[in-house]
Amino acid sequence: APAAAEPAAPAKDLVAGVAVYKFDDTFMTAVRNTITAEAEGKIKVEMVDSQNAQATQNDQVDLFVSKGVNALAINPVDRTAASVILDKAKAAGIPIVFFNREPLAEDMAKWDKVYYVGAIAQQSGTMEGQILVDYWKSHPEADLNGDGVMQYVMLKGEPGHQDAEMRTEYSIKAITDAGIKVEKVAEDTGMWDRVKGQEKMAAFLAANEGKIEAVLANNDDMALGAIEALKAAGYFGADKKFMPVVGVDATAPALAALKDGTLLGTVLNDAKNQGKATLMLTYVLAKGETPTKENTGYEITDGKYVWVDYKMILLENIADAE
Amino acid sequence: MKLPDKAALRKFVNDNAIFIVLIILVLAIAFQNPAFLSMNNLRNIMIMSSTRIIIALGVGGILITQGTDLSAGRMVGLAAVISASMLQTLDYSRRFFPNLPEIPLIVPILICILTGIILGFANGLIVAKLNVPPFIATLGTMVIIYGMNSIYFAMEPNNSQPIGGLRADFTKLGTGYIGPSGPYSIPYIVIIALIVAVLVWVLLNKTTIGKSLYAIGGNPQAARVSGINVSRMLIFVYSFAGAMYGLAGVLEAGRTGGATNNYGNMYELDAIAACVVGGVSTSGGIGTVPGMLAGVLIFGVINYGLTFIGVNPYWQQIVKGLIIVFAVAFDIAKYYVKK
Amino acid sequence: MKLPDKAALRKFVNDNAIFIVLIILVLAIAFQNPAFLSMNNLRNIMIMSSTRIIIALGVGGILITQGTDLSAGRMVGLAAVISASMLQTLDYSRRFFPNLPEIPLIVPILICILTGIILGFANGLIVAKLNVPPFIATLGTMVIIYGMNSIYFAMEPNNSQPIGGLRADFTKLGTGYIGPSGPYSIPYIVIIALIVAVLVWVLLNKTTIGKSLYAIGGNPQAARVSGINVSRMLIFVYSFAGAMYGLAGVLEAGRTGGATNNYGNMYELDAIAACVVGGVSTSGGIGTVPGMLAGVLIFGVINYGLTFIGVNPYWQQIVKGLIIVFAVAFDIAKYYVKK
Amino acid sequence: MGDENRYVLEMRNISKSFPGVKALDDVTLQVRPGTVHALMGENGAGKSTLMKVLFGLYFQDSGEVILNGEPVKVENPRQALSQGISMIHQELHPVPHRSVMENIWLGRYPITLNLGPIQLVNHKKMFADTKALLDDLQMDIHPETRVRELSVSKIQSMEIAKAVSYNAKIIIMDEPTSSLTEREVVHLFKIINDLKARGVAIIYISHKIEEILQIADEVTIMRDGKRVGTWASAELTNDLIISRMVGRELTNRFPEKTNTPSDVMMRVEGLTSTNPKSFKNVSFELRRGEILGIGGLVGAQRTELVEAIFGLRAVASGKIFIKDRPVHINSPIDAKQQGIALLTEERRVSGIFPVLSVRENTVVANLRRYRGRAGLIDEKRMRSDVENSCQQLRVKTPTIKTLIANLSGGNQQKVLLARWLLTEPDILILDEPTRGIDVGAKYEIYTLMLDLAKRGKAIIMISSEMPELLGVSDRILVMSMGQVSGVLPQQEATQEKIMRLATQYM
Ligand SMILES: Nc1ncnc2c1ncn2[C@@H]1O[C@H](COP(=O)(O)OP(=O)(O)OP(=O)(O)O)[C@@H](O)[C@H]1O
Ligand SMILES: Nc1ncnc2c1ncn2[C@@H]1O[C@H](COP(=O)(O)OP(=O)(O)OP(=O)(O)O)[C@@H](O)[C@H]1O
Ligand SMILES: OC[C@H]1O[C@@H](O)[C@H](O)[C@@H](O)[C@H]1O
Ligand SMILES: [Mg+2]
Ligand SMILES: [Mg+2]
Repeated sequence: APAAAEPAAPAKDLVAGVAVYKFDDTFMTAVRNTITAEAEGKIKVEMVDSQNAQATQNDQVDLFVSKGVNALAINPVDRTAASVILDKAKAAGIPIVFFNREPLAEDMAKWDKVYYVGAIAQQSGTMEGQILVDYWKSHPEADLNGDGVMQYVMLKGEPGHQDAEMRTEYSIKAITDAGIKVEKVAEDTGMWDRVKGQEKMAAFLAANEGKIEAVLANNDDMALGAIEALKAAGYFGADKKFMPVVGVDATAPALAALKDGTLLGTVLNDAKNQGKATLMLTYVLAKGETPTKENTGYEITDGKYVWVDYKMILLENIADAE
Repeated sequence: MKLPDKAALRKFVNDNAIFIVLIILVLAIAFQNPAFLSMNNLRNIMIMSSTRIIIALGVGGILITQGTDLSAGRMVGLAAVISASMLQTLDYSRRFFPNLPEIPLIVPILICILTGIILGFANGLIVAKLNVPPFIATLGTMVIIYGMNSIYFAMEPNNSQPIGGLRADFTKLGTGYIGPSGPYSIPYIVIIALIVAVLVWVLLNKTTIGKSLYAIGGNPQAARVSGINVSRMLIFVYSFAGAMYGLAGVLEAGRTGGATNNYGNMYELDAIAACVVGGVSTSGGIGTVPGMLAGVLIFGVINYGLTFIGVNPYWQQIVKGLIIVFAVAFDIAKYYVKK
Repeated sequence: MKLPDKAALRKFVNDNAIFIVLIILVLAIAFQNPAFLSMNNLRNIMIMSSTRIIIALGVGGILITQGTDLSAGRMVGLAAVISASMLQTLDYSRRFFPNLPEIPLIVPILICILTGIILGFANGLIVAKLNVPPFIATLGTMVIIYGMNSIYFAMEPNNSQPIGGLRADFTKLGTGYIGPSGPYSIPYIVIIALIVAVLVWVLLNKTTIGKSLYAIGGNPQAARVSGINVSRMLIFVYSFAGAMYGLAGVLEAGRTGGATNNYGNMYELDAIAACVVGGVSTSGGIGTVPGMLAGVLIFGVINYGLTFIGVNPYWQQIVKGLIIVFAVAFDIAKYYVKK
Repeated sequence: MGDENRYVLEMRNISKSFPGVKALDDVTLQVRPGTVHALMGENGAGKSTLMKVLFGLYFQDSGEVILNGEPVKVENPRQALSQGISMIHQELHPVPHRSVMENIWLGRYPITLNLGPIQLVNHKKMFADTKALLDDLQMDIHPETRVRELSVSKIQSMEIAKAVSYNAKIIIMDEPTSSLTEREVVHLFKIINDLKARGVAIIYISHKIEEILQIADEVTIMRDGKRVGTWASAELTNDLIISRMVGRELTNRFPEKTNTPSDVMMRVEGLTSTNPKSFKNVSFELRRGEILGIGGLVGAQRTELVEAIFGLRAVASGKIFIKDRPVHINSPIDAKQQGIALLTEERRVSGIFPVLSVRENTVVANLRRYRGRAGLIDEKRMRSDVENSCQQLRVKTPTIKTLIANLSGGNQQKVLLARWLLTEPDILILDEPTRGIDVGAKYEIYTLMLDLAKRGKAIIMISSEMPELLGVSDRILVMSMGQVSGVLPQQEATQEKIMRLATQYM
């Protein structure tokens, strides 16, 4: 450890306060791991867990302000709450980078020292839908009842969660935009949770024997849960009974499932680049400089935004996710 | 003449154990990082504790009657969403009620408090009239209230998007203060919390209701044979707590500048824990307002302090757990000397 | 000769209220969608209830002694992570222990159960020896265990990624069954749950330990005077519960084919609720194994059934809450007939 | 009797059944103002139930209640109190963590400011009123003491003061003297006479016949839920009452003493409590086959002494020898291993398991004995044991599966006694063993004690009932302010001597 501390020495006085909406979040964990790793030798990162409570996060921002950190990197619990946090930062003159959950345009406009790093939430949904579109077009047999309509079930994440709402809406939009009619057989919330995904799916299957033609999950954990339920109902077994299941995140277990052919596809929520971009902007701002493509390595749109694209992941390009 | 002194000291320690714990905690953290002892940090801890204090005071009264209230957090969330939905700036892009004119701040506040009272009243009825154990009664209403909140939150045009763009006067309520800006200014919410604390203190110690509540908690049968209207008292205490949650919810939305249906989730656990750490007996009949305040502050100091001295979040959990257990063990010890 | 019949009927209803509720519930759902009455659904409900049953049986014994255990869920999570981390296929890309050879299934299972026992033992010590109220004691260990689990889960090379690629023999444990595949096959976990239920039934009803536990819950002071070793009994019941959680955690990982440090979060609430719905008294001394099973199944039927008939998730919450409250109100009514 | 108004209270043809019992069967009770109306009967006869109906705690299946000539329907205690009925309950109901004055004025605190629902309590007045009340009744209890710090007897006194403070027209006293010592009883009677003078009617339940004959104007006797009859107490004698209660003759109150103390079983030397206010330097011997009575006033620390011997309370110094071996007893577990059993004084606090059945309550101190094959409980043996003890002590219960909470006070006490007898102790310590027990049952208990003594067991009996102390003890150890003030052989013992010793260190 002492050795690791050495390179940090030159900028040891620089401190960034980083708040992550919730540590128990597969994807955000990947992001924060990258942030910590990238910070090595650049800036001291103090990272806190906002435990999915906006109030807690505000308290943590107060704390960072009172400690006089050089820059803030905030992953809001509630994107609209960014405005108050921003006021706090502005009042204290501490530059701030929001990441993964996008504040409203009007809030972003409030100050010039506020930035956003993240993916375009809709994208993940659109790509999820796209995967099914491609599969549906190339596999006529997927239309089990041959009615030309895709009977699907939807496993939503936590109700009200931006990603949950966006992915639910835009995945279906992508399918209908491609001219495919859809019929929702069932929809329920699995709270991003693998166990719940599995139990909900078991009920869906029992209630709609043979009616289901596709499974959309707002994230991989739930998709994998659904796959377990499908296995229990005789899918993916010897008799090659198949069900297209799609998720989002491209987590390690998801990629494994992709390999053994149970998961049709997922969407890479690019943790590495979200994390790296967040850290770079924070670092540059902490040093009192203005972020540019040169000093951060990322394209800065409208002088405030760094967009990290989602990536469709199928068996072919699985390497991109590993 | 040593002995009396010793005895006196022991008595003092016993009677103030929990406050001593609080002080030791502060000193321990200051020892790690002296900067902790700043007006600013005190202020921050007070701010983060204020809504929790209000909630704890609500649930505290219930605990005293041998009850409990798991629905507290969800009521806070409902109030946060309702108030936020009615107090958005007119020019905000995604208003919850697009055509709602600017209404006086007090209206939504009263609506939220009233909602809290009605829901608390329901809790009280279920406990007092249907004799459902408080744990289950409020577990039931907890999920019901969350369901209602989610349905409200999902209404068009909002459909489940976080509610933002809150009016300045509203956010001021949560973030504003009197006195010159800076560490010595006094935030409104802190003032509100303290006023509530005083009121509850009076209620519990100076009114017939308060005494009846202690009696019910200390020995329900005794209360009954003494002609106390136990049902009415229970319904009152749950309704009163509801009012507290309603108020807390409004402030929570005000100070964060937004609201979602997930607000307040699990706050009841913190509140109950704070009360018990503050010496409220889980078996009823015992509990004081200063104790409850101390309990909330202990959690505040732990959460804020450990982060302040930069303890890794996971280790924070461990340290926090250890502190809770041993603080209470220390406080409780007094009851268990074999006479 | 009407009266005796009536009386007999009332007695029957009183003694079996909770089972009647269960049946009514099933019929109500079947009324919405007759297909609900299928062997397959019963089987699914049994499967999703089995780990919950094991947890409920653990916490149930504690409730009987006037205790509670908030750390249950986190212990389940810890066991899930530990077992998963040791039972990954050798060729899996991101193994938790890259160089760990294939070890016999039983080893991690025993390790998890043992871990549960040790942590439960700690709970018992804190409650029995430090006299910390169970609510706070187990709240403390709850956060401590979560912290430990998170630290373990964050170890290199895993750093907090979900643990997958579990061995076939392990997932079989959670998803396998005896008999020809199809609705009439009997899943292992269901068998395990039922075996545990029988064991706990024997423990509570046919052993001196069981009798002592009821006595402690019925009147701790009298139990002490009667020469029951209260501390030892408490330590035992918490340790035993720990073993249950450990087992449940293993099965949970096995049946879902993965694990994260968030597994088991809040399971204690469901388990305690199930017990209370099943007639376990929140003030101790009262509770039966069949009751606990009924309690868990009621929740199972509600959760599964409402999804089965496709009730909107938000409304599910509301319906669920109402059912819980009124089920218990109906069950409890017997104690409160105006004497 | 034509003129109804001669009665302040009439309960007409009251019947009440509980699962498995007809507690009240067509009972009629007529009470005149300004009189003491005693209600007598064996344990489980229905006395408390009848009073609970009157006080609105139970609701009768049939029959009517008539107050001052008006039929009334008392739905709950609140109505009873507002109708001018107050009650001292057999099972005391204090709020332990609150002060004496708050307990007394519970539900009717004096008020300074009345804002409708919110009313500010007038502490000054409450304190003054309490002080006045307690002074007036000559009870030395401080209004602000927390009740959990009071002795049972003080608590009972407090409950008496409370019942009086309602200025009720009818005061029900359900075994008010069960925890009082002689002196306090005398004092209570003074209070009762004052109340009578003020025209208050008192319904007085007790198993102490001397008291009844002394204080009562009329006596209604019940048996098995039925009214046997009502008589002017002048017409009654000890034996008459007993025979009408029990339904058979019961010539003498104490069985013949045929036990003979032999060698020393237990020796206590200089036992001193860690609590300076408690027992000091207590020494005594207890012999096989001996019944050692312990007398003294309440506060004499007798209970603390025996609780300490049983390992429930801390001891600062002193030794205990059993069969000449020094023993260290730190918990009831140790005590049981040494063959000691203790029937505690406070039935509800440290005795019964209210939510458990009579069976569980009987075997709980003795579970090991039923560990059968494979460590499992030997149900058969358990049942037969329980049924035997219940018969032996004539416990009145529908079945052994009935909750003990549903038994009458006296029957609960019998179950506790059965519990300890089952442990077959060498040394049996009984703290107020016959509290709330009817004459018939008392006789049986005495006989039982003597049998045990004859079988070489040693027995210690704390009692506040002089006749009992004198009637069954071989020697009487008297305590005063925590110290042994003397030991009297039965032959020499008299009430006067005991009283003198009891007050020796005051
Ligand atoms: N709540 C109850 N449930 C069932 N049975 C009851 C209940 N209360 C009293 N009983 C039964 O009614 C009968 C009368 O009880 P009660 O308490 O009136 O007797 P008692 O005359 O007061 O006896 P004691 O002198 O021992 O107090 C007893 O057999 C008792 O078991
Ligand atoms: N300061 C106290 N705090 C708590 N309990 C007390 C206190 N003093 C006495 N008691 C309890 O009150 C009961 C009677 O008190 P004490 O022992 O002084 O009287 P006693 O001599 O035992 O007379 P008796 O046994 O006839 O009541 C006992 O159970 C004792 O434990
Ligand atoms: O907020 C929690 C969610 O965040 C999403 O971005 C992620 O894709 C989900 O897997 C879940 O973690
Ligand atoms: Mg009685
Ligand atoms: Mg005593």
